[in-house]
Amino acid sequence: MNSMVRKEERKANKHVASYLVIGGIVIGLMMIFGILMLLQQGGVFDVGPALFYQFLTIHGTGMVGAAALAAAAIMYYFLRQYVDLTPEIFVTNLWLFLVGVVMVIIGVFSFEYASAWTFLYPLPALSAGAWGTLGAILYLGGMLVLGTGFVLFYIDAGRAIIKKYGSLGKGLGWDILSGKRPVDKAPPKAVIASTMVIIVNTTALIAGTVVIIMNMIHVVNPAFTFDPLLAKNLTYAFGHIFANAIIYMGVIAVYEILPRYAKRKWGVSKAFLVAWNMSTFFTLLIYTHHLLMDPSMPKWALIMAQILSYSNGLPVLVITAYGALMLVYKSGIKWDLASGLAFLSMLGWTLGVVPAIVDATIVVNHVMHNTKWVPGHFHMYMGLGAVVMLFAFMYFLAKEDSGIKENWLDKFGLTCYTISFLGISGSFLVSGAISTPRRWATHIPDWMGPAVFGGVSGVLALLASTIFIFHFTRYMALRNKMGSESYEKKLA
Amino acid sequence: MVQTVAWIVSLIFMMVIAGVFAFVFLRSKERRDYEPIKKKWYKARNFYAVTLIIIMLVATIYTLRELPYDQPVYGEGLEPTIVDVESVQFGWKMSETEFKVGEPIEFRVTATDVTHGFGIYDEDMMLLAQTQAMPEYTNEVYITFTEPGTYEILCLEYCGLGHHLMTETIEVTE
Amino acid sequence: MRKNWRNKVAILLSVFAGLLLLYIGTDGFRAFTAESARTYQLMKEKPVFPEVTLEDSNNRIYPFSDFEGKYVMLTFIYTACADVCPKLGMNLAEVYEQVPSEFIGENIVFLSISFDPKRDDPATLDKYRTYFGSDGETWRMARIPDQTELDRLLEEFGVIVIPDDYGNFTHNSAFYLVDKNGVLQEVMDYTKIDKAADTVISMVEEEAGD
Amino acid sequence: MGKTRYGIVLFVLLLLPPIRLGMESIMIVHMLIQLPLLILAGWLTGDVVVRKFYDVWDRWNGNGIPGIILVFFITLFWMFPRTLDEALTYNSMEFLKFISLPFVGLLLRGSWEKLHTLGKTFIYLNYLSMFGLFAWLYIDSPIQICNNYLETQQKVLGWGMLFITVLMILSIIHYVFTDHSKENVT
Repeated sequence: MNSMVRKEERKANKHVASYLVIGGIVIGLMMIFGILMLLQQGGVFDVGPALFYQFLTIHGTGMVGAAALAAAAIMYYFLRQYVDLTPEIFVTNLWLFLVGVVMVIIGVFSFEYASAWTFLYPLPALSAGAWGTLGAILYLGGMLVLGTGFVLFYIDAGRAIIKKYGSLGKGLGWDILSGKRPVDKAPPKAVIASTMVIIVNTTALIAGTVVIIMNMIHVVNPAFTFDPLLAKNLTYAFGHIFANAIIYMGVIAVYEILPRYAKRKWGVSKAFLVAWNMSTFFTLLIYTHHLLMDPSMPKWALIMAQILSYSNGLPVLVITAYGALMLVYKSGIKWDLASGLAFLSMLGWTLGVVPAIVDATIVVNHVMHNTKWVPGHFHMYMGLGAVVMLFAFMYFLAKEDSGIKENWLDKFGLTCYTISFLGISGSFLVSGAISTPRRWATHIPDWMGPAVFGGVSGVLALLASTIFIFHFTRYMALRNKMGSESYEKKLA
Repeated sequence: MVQTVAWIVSLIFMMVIAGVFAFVFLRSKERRDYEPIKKKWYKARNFYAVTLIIIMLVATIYTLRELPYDQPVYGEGLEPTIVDVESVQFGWKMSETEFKVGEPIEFRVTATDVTHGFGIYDEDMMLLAQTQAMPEYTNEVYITFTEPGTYEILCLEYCGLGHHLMTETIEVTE
Repeated sequence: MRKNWRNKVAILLSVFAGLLLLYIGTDGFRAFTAESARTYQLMKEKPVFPEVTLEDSNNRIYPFSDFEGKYVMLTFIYTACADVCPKLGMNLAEVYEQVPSEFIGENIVFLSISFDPKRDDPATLDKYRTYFGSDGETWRMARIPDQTELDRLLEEFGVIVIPDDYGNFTHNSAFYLVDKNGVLQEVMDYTKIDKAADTVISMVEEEAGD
Repeated sequence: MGKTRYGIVLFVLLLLPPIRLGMESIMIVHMLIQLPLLILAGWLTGDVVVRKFYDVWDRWNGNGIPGIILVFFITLFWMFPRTLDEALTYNSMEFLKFISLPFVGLLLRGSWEKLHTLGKTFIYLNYLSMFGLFAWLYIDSPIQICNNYLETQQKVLGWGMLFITVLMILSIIHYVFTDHSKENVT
């Protein structure tokens, strides 16, 4: 019986590791495009606008997709310890992801499709002759295939949680908040976070499906037109939620890693439950802060967008980050790559909240929306937060599963990554503060300095990421070499 | 200027956060019992949460007093100049491009093909105001120039391969 | 695994059958509305304009074959129409403006045909034409007094006209371009003015160049 | 057997010219009442067919997926503005309608119960987004997309579909947030 369980676990770990390797490699590749874009903007070389905007499209799409994929692996790894997930669905999602990515890549590079990852209606159909129907269909179709995989994954997780805990409400601890059950009966943190992600991402993916198919119809037959403002709402509801959910899946790794290293218990409290319910609610609603420069929207919706965006900072600032700090404070924690990266990711996330809240302020948004301030804030909480969580989990898994040793190179990687990503996000924020417009293939000389600085920092970040991914592939190779028997022995 | 204030405020808060993380990191090697720490810092958290909420409330109320969406109240007998702006891939069609200092202007911005962004830049290339230029909708920007000079209109929403070429100049004279 | 091979085959078959259904049902994913299907069908069939007698705003009565040797740019309207027809007329006027004047009347004639012969007598049409700057000569407005002739034309050109209880009609709208021999050449989206003008001009130019 | 009889009666009723033409004269009734009733007729009679050919059925549609895929495509087909339009213009399309939709009901009968929760949910969410999309298409379309129906009828249908979408959203919210822990005790 025990060996059966272990065998299954090994298989699950293999799938999780495949997710992480693919996610990690795609993230690395996308960094290259990011660097190329910054250097182009900095005037170091000139690839021309067509290629630049193709890079822009693939960079955004690829980063969000790959990070979401790897984060889904984290969610799967920890959630399956509590509920019954279907491995076949997990594998199907990976295959659909790969098919989708291939379609997107062909669409972008072979058919020169470049609508940015936001594919704001009616841009896919009206490219001023830059790309054709086929490119748009391949890209949008690829997104649809990718989305289908994720939908299946979340439905399966939702089904499993409902089966074990009764309902998604209970997965979020509603019966505990209402006082029907004591707080020590609360679901584990991985379940709470997963429930939140299931709710918000299923919503996001449905909105995404509608807007993607609608764009496809418009591309095939431009006589069908749609309301562009509604399309914009759906697009951002999809994009904002889906991108944000990455961090909510990734943080599960932090919840699991830090307590083990600090040898302290990070329990579920009522405040914790309140925080996650708030996050669920706010994440669903605050996408409207992307529409603050659309006065055609109802004014109350825009004012609510500012207020809710502020409030959305509270759960992380007061509960999650604070909890992590308490856990580490005077704990005699053992620092290695996994715990170090987990700690760093909390810093990155919290730091990123600040410029995000600043940008969600209507009067500030009026002069900073669609400047590089926006990529500044999300490179901070994505690059220095979400992606770091993924790397932390890679080191954690490698250590758990194979006992592979870390060396000075990995430590160098950590330092290098921290500094370089502060450089990248910092340079974006500076660019935003001097009004550099976002998504411009060329810059005037005044704007070039920060771009070059960001590009060079990007090279360092790529170097560090390569070290991390290299470490993880070493682990993969090692565990493939070990037959299951020798592995059994080692564990015994 | 709003950008400078936003940048400095962000920088201060980010430095405080980084400082707290660094402090905790430096104290992490020591090993103490968790219970007293929990007790002490949970109490501190209440204070911290309340402070944070108050800061946010004040900031919200302060920043929501005047919104760029509202038409300003014009002085007696002062009629705003209405400028129709139409954006197309890849250029701006404006009914007027020459203005006077102190003249209240309302830009009515729309688009005929895809979504663009209408951003007004001053001579130092600082962004003064913006709105989205969307097909089927008209968005308004209210502005009164206080300095003479050459101002620029830049596209602020990605609209295709000529996005970075969508610029136009407007002249403001005394 | 062996046991359910049939099931797997069935999945493939049903996906195939489903896609085939959609493919055939939309003319290869081209036509999702009956209107686009109709246009697609018309372009394939290229029907000939049937022999009908027109009565125009200047009280002239003549057969359609009078236009032989010229291109005819057609639309179908009724003057009491409050929604589409004015738009149709305005857009046609813009196309008219774009066509170089040396072709107008020489190589191409514009014609708005009313499918409401009861109400749209020459006097009504004469008033209606002034709204769009039609001169009544190079851009004529006419009715077809004979209902059977009218029905045949509508049938041939796939124009669907449904009267409602309030004296209005529900109908489909487009620009039609008929060549020198009365053969339908193009059915164009009436909302895409520039595209329609380009098509018309290039056709007429090609003709004039010969 | 009772069900089968109801199914046949329903089908015959729907075929009766006054009922048929009456229903088809209003767009929303045509799509959101006549078509579902045809499916219902097939579903009611489906029991007998499924039982009679149990072996074949089980072999080819063991997990319900092939059946539900067909259901999906055929219903999608009938949501297009064009098919609805052509059912009125061409007798062949009308005939196809009265054959294919009861067939959908029959397939549904023999497939739905066999699907796992995952499959059911996936299909459900698919229809949710489809109804939402078509609602948007019918409401927002500035042009008349059906030649046989007025633009206002089109809009009414769109709002009807939006209503269904909202109901579907509410019911799934209801499902996931109410307690199901007792059902699992087996």
